[in-house]
Amino acid sequence: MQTVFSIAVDALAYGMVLFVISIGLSVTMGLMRVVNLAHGAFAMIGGYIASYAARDLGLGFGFAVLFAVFGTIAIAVPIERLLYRRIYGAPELTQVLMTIGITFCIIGIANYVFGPTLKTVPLPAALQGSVDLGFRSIATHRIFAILCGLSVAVALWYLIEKTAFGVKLRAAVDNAAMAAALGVRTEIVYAVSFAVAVGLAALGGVVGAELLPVEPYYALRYMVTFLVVVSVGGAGSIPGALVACLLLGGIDTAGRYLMPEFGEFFFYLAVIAIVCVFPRGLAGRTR
Amino acid sequence: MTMAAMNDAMTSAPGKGRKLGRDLAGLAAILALAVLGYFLFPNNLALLTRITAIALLVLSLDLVTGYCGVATLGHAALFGSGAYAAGIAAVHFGITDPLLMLACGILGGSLAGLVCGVVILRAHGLPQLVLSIALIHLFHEFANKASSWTGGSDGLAGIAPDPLLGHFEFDLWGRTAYVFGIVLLAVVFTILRLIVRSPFGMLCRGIKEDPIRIRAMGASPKLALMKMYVISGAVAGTGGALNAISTQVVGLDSLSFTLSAESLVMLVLGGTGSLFGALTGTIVFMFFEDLVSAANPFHWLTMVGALLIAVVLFAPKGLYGTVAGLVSRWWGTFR
Amino acid sequence: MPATPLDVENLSAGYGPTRVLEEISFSVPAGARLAVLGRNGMGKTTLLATLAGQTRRYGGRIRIGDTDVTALPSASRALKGLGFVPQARCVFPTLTVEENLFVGLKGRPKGALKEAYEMFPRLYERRKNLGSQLSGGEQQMLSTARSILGRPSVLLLDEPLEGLAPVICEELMKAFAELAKTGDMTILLVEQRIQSALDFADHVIILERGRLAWSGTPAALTKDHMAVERLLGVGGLH
Amino acid sequence: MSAIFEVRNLKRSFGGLAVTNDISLAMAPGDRVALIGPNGAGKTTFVNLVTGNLAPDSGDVLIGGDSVTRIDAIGRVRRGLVRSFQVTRLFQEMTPAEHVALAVLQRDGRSGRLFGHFLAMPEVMAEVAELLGKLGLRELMHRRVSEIAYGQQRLLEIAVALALKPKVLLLDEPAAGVPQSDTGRIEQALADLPADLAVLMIEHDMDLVFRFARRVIVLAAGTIIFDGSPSEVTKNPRVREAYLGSYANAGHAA
Amino acid sequence: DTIKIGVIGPFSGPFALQGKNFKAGIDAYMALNGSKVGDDNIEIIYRDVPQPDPAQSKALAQELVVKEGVQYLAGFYFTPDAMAVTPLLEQGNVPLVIMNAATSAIVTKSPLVVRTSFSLWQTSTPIAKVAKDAGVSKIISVVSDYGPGVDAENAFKKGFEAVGGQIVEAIRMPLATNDFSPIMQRIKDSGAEGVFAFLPSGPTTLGFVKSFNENGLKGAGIKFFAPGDLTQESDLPALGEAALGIQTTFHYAVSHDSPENKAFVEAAGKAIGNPAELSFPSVGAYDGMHVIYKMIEATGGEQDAQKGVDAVKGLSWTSPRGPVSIDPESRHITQNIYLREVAKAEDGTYYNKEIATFEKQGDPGLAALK
Ligand SMILES: Nc1ncnc2c1ncn2[C@@H]1O[C@H](COP(=O)(O)OP(=O)(O)OP(=O)(O)O)[C@@H](O)[C@H]1O
Ligand SMILES: Nc1ncnc2c1ncn2[C@@H]1O[C@H](COP(=O)(O)OP(=O)(O)OP(=O)(O)O)[C@@H](O)[C@H]1O
Ligand SMILES: [Mg+2]
Ligand SMILES: [Mg+2]
Repeated sequence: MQTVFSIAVDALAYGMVLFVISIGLSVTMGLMRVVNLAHGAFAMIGGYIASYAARDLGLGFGFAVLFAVFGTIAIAVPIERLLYRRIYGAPELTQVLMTIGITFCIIGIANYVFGPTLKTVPLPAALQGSVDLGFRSIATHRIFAILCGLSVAVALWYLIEKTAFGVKLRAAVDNAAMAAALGVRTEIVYAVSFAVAVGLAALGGVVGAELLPVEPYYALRYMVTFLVVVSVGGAGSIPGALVACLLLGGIDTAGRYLMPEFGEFFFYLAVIAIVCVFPRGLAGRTR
Repeated sequence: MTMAAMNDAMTSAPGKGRKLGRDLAGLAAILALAVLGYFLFPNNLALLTRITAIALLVLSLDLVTGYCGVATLGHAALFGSGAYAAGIAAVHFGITDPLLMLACGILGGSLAGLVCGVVILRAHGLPQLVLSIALIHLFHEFANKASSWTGGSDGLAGIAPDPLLGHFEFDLWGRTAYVFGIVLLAVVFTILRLIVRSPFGMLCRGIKEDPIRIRAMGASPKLALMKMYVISGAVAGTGGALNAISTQVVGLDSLSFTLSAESLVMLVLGGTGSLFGALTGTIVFMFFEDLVSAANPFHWLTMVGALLIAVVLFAPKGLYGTVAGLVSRWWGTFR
Repeated sequence: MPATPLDVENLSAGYGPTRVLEEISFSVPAGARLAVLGRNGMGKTTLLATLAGQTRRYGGRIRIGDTDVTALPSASRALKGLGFVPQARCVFPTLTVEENLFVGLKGRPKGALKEAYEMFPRLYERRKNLGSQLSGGEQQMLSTARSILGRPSVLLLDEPLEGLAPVICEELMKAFAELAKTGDMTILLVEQRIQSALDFADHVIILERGRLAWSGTPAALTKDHMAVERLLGVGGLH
Repeated sequence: MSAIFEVRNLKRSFGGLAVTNDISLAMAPGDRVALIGPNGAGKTTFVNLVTGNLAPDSGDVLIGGDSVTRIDAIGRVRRGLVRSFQVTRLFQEMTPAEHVALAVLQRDGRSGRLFGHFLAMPEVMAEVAELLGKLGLRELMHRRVSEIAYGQQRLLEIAVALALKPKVLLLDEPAAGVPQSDTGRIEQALADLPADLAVLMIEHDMDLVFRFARRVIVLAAGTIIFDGSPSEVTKNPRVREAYLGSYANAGHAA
Repeated sequence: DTIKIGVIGPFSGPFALQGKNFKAGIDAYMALNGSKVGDDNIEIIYRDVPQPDPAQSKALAQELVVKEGVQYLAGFYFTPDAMAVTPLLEQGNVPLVIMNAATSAIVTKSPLVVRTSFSLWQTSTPIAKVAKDAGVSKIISVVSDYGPGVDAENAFKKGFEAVGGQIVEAIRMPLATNDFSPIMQRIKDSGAEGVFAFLPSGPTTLGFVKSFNENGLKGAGIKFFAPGDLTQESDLPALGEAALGIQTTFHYAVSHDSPENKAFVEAAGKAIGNPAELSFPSVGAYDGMHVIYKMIEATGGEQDAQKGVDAVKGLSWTSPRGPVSIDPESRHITQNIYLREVAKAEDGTYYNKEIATFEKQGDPGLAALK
């Protein structure tokens, strides 16, 4: 019984970290309909900036996080204007090509600027160490990640489902020309959503850095993981992504505990099973 | 009335004769490029052979992605299965005749195509992409686990094909492998040209655009796609077998996500939905990669990234697609 | 916003490399009702889409009231008072009816949604449904209501009656006439049912292969049998 | 004559809203039926249920006396139940000729052939040319569908359905978006249909309805409120109020 | 004349760091020993194989031999890439000097292969004795599920059982594991007193070591043993505090105290740019160059693979890692294996501190093959 609890705690923590990192991708992919394979690259940029701010500039963790989020947005906005704007509404494969190209470039630049070694973001004392849950201990930073995940989920859900901005965004995605004909400034809507998505990526990159350490290849190494959780959840759905992350986190954790040597089999078979039962993802938006 | 109607329908059809001409021109172009490659890079036939093998993979991917609209990031499963089938036949069953190995590869690829088809066709769009990713990881993991058969992560070494037709050795200089590869490519290309223009090819294009419409016409998109997947598997298997025969090793990379993603990149680079696009994409990408990675083995990835971005910006329909579009417009204004 | 005049001068436009419209000029006074007629594929939809800023323009100018909107993007034209109901309806499929209408509000308070529901009670019943779940006619109602909610000064209607039940058509045409009469809107109407269009409009233009082929009043058109026969392909009007 | 097509007690609701509420009807070969009704009455839903694109909550569908309730949409098409779509569903990148040829080949069971090209199949091309000619699309037969006007696409939609040589044809607003000048073509095409074909047409263009139909069914809120001859329908007060409006007063030019 | 040496390694992609180390080792050797042997200039041609890809590796090797006319092939970080090239050697008349790939069997695939790095058997066997000496008799083995991981597991198992220890459980986990908490739970539940772990050097080691601490295993007094890949110097700044006290056995530590190593570290540090990026592949490359230079001397610059290889059989010299020699029979390097512990230096950086030496270790893996 204790083991079950223990696995559940691990699964929750892992799932939430996945959620924080990949939810931004759910926004770009599900709402903006851009298959943004460079999502991980932005998360990585966030991680690098935070690491630089904390290690080399000696800023506190909180400032480092802010620095990372806004720094990444500052880097991403020109990229959006120059490159992403050209692929809104383009066929998915074209988007894949462009965003892979962007990823390669970012990897190359990161390798050049920061070198190929691992970078960490030093945690503040409050987040170091572990918390005793009675039956086991759990790292404090994981609890932090869980809280981050929950607040991001709620805030984002509210933004998308309940605000005028959210409605305009969804309208622009459904039919940009028509939304424009109704007076929606689609470029601005897109730019803002992109910035939000990238900011979330950066936040995820920093919060998840303990689990997915920052190095140049980060951008490609976890691409598949992000893509899988977002699509299984149903791109564009916040609750879907949350459930998918927890579910897949749980399966992954349980699989690795019960039969580590077949961990991959277990995980991917489960993914196939889920997709076969929910061919549009757990909470796919109907198109 | 119908006869007359038919006649002028035929004449007003967009150049049926020209299409045939283009087929022949395409075949001629392949052979000409092959000869050119042989004389330009006589010392680098291994690379050319590898390009040929990958071209077969990309062609096969084009069949399902370009012509049927199936999104997949796991197509190397078909290629790798072909390669392992040929390799295992040689290492474990002593089937070392290259043509028999090729047959094993085709069989292996088709079977893998069938398996992948059954799974992948259960969803659409992103979830479909995820299925393909899951599949390629399963294939990869399976080959890793079955190391007594596949050599696991160390690769399946010790493949020693007999001389082709009893005469031509697969040697260090790789001439036999090259010619073998080119002949395979030309044959496959010709067959695929026929297929994509056949009624079946037309059906598949219809499915790509609107499967519901196809169902309303009484055809089953799923069956048709499955058939295409098996054909695609045979083509990819040919590529895999060629790879196994020419390099005499098969590694887990041939069943990897990376190879799958790369082949998709090559396809889109050249232009989907056209066999020439698939070939162009492969040749350009592999040559470019070889060139920049030799020039700067440390930072070439950035150059490749820049190439991909440039292609999307300046040739949004892929290299071949865009050039073909320009040429046909130019052609149009001159007539 | 009160109705404004619309002036079009030498407008040429098309899709990508294909030119569809050639040198079209006309003007509609404030509060007037213009019917655009023409056979299939003659460029009616293209004309409206061009006015809304959604095609490639090759030349000419467009003015709404005093403003030259030629160079403005689609969204700015909408904010300057242009309303557009496209032929393809273009309901946002993943938005609910209410959200669809909300997009059309152009910043007006949410309470204004009531106007749409009064016009089409059916929409009120279906307000929580997704756009994609609506019936064809309901989508048409939604599309029209959505544009009118933004209180455009110039309204472009591309076959707004398509797929609507006869009772609703009647009411809708009445409503449009009302809007124009009270000086609220200048209306451009593309319609296949020639009689309905003529009953509604005070001026008619006919397109033929992308060019302006005929212009005049409905009464004049009824008399011009040649034009009717040649440009509209119907035997005659009564 | 026995019914070629029959529906028994068909029901379907969407989250509490009964869109199809216990509908039963039968059609004999050669029937020309118009299905009319207010917007949102459930006409398109009815077609979707009948063709198998949507699963009914309960009820039966029979073609030629055999129940097809358990057969999927494809199987029903193969048994001769063909529909057109209210919003055109065409292959934007393909030409009208290809559309019709594909339908013809599919009907003959040759759409899986791996060699040959339809342009080189005289019997197919003859049929294609004839059908497209009838609907006035001959000149456009090798243009891409994305480049032809909406009204012409509507005609092509009908051409594709006809190419399948159905036994029962369901047309969902075939004339919507087709200008008056061309509705004649549709009528002509319908008039040329084999006499034993049963046709059910949904349409809001009453002139067309009254010229075409020998029987009119009126659907409102998911139930049949009228089933009878065209001359009676204009007299029915419920139909007039719910649907026809002043059209009934104007009288129709039948 | 110019003698060309073709070096194949991962110079970009996820393992770019290791390729960089190859280049640093080679550059350092040439900086210290000149870029000429006799009258011949030495030219290095690099080719990139970012991830294990035998077919690509073979195509590149073929190109190097046939087109570039290289007389020596060297490098190779991954086993399959090296294996793929072995059939070419005799036909091409080129020796292959392996600077990293660590599966024992490679040297048996062709008589023209010489290895100057290590094998996993070689580095994983001694730690078994260390564990036993530390009073641990029940150990759980946790390795990444691929060739080298399996080698490490087998080597350790054999060594540990030979000294009377017991492997309570052997776990193989997928290479792409991000979250190690469940594995840690397994370790906890197994009741072992110590853990033997092998993961390829790189990002995952960080997660593993951190999980080990955060899940309270370190606190519970479970001892941690591993071959040195886990604590390679370039990862230590990231591992930091978490790695303190981990004991590993390996053939080389950047901190090795000898004049040869001082000179090497200085030269290689300069070559790589950032000395913190220096890691073990650099020394394999450095010694590989030494072997190649010797071969060139022996053949007088002529292309004669067999003669070159014969000349270095039994060759012994003092490498930056200590005294080494090439075993004449296996052509694998015989070397000292050091027991090291991660320690904190006065300047706050972390390093592998050598605390014991196992002298003149051969490759036990070759014996196990038979
Ligand atoms: N996206 C497009 N690309 C290229 N050509 C197009 C496109 N859309 C329409 N056309 C062409 O432009 C011409 C005018 O089309 P348009 O849709 O404006 O006609 P229309 O008068 O509205 O016809 P309808 O009565 O059928 O709605 C047609 O010949 C059509 O082939
Ligand atoms: N998937 C669905 N979920 C919820 N409601 C639906 C769904 N599909 C259809 N409806 C509703 O069912 C009703 C009937 O729709 P249907 O399309 O059958 O109408 P119709 O009679 O064809 O109308 P029209 O003449 O306007 O095309 C509509 O009110 C529609 O909103
Ligand atoms: Mg139109
Ligand atoms: Mg309908």
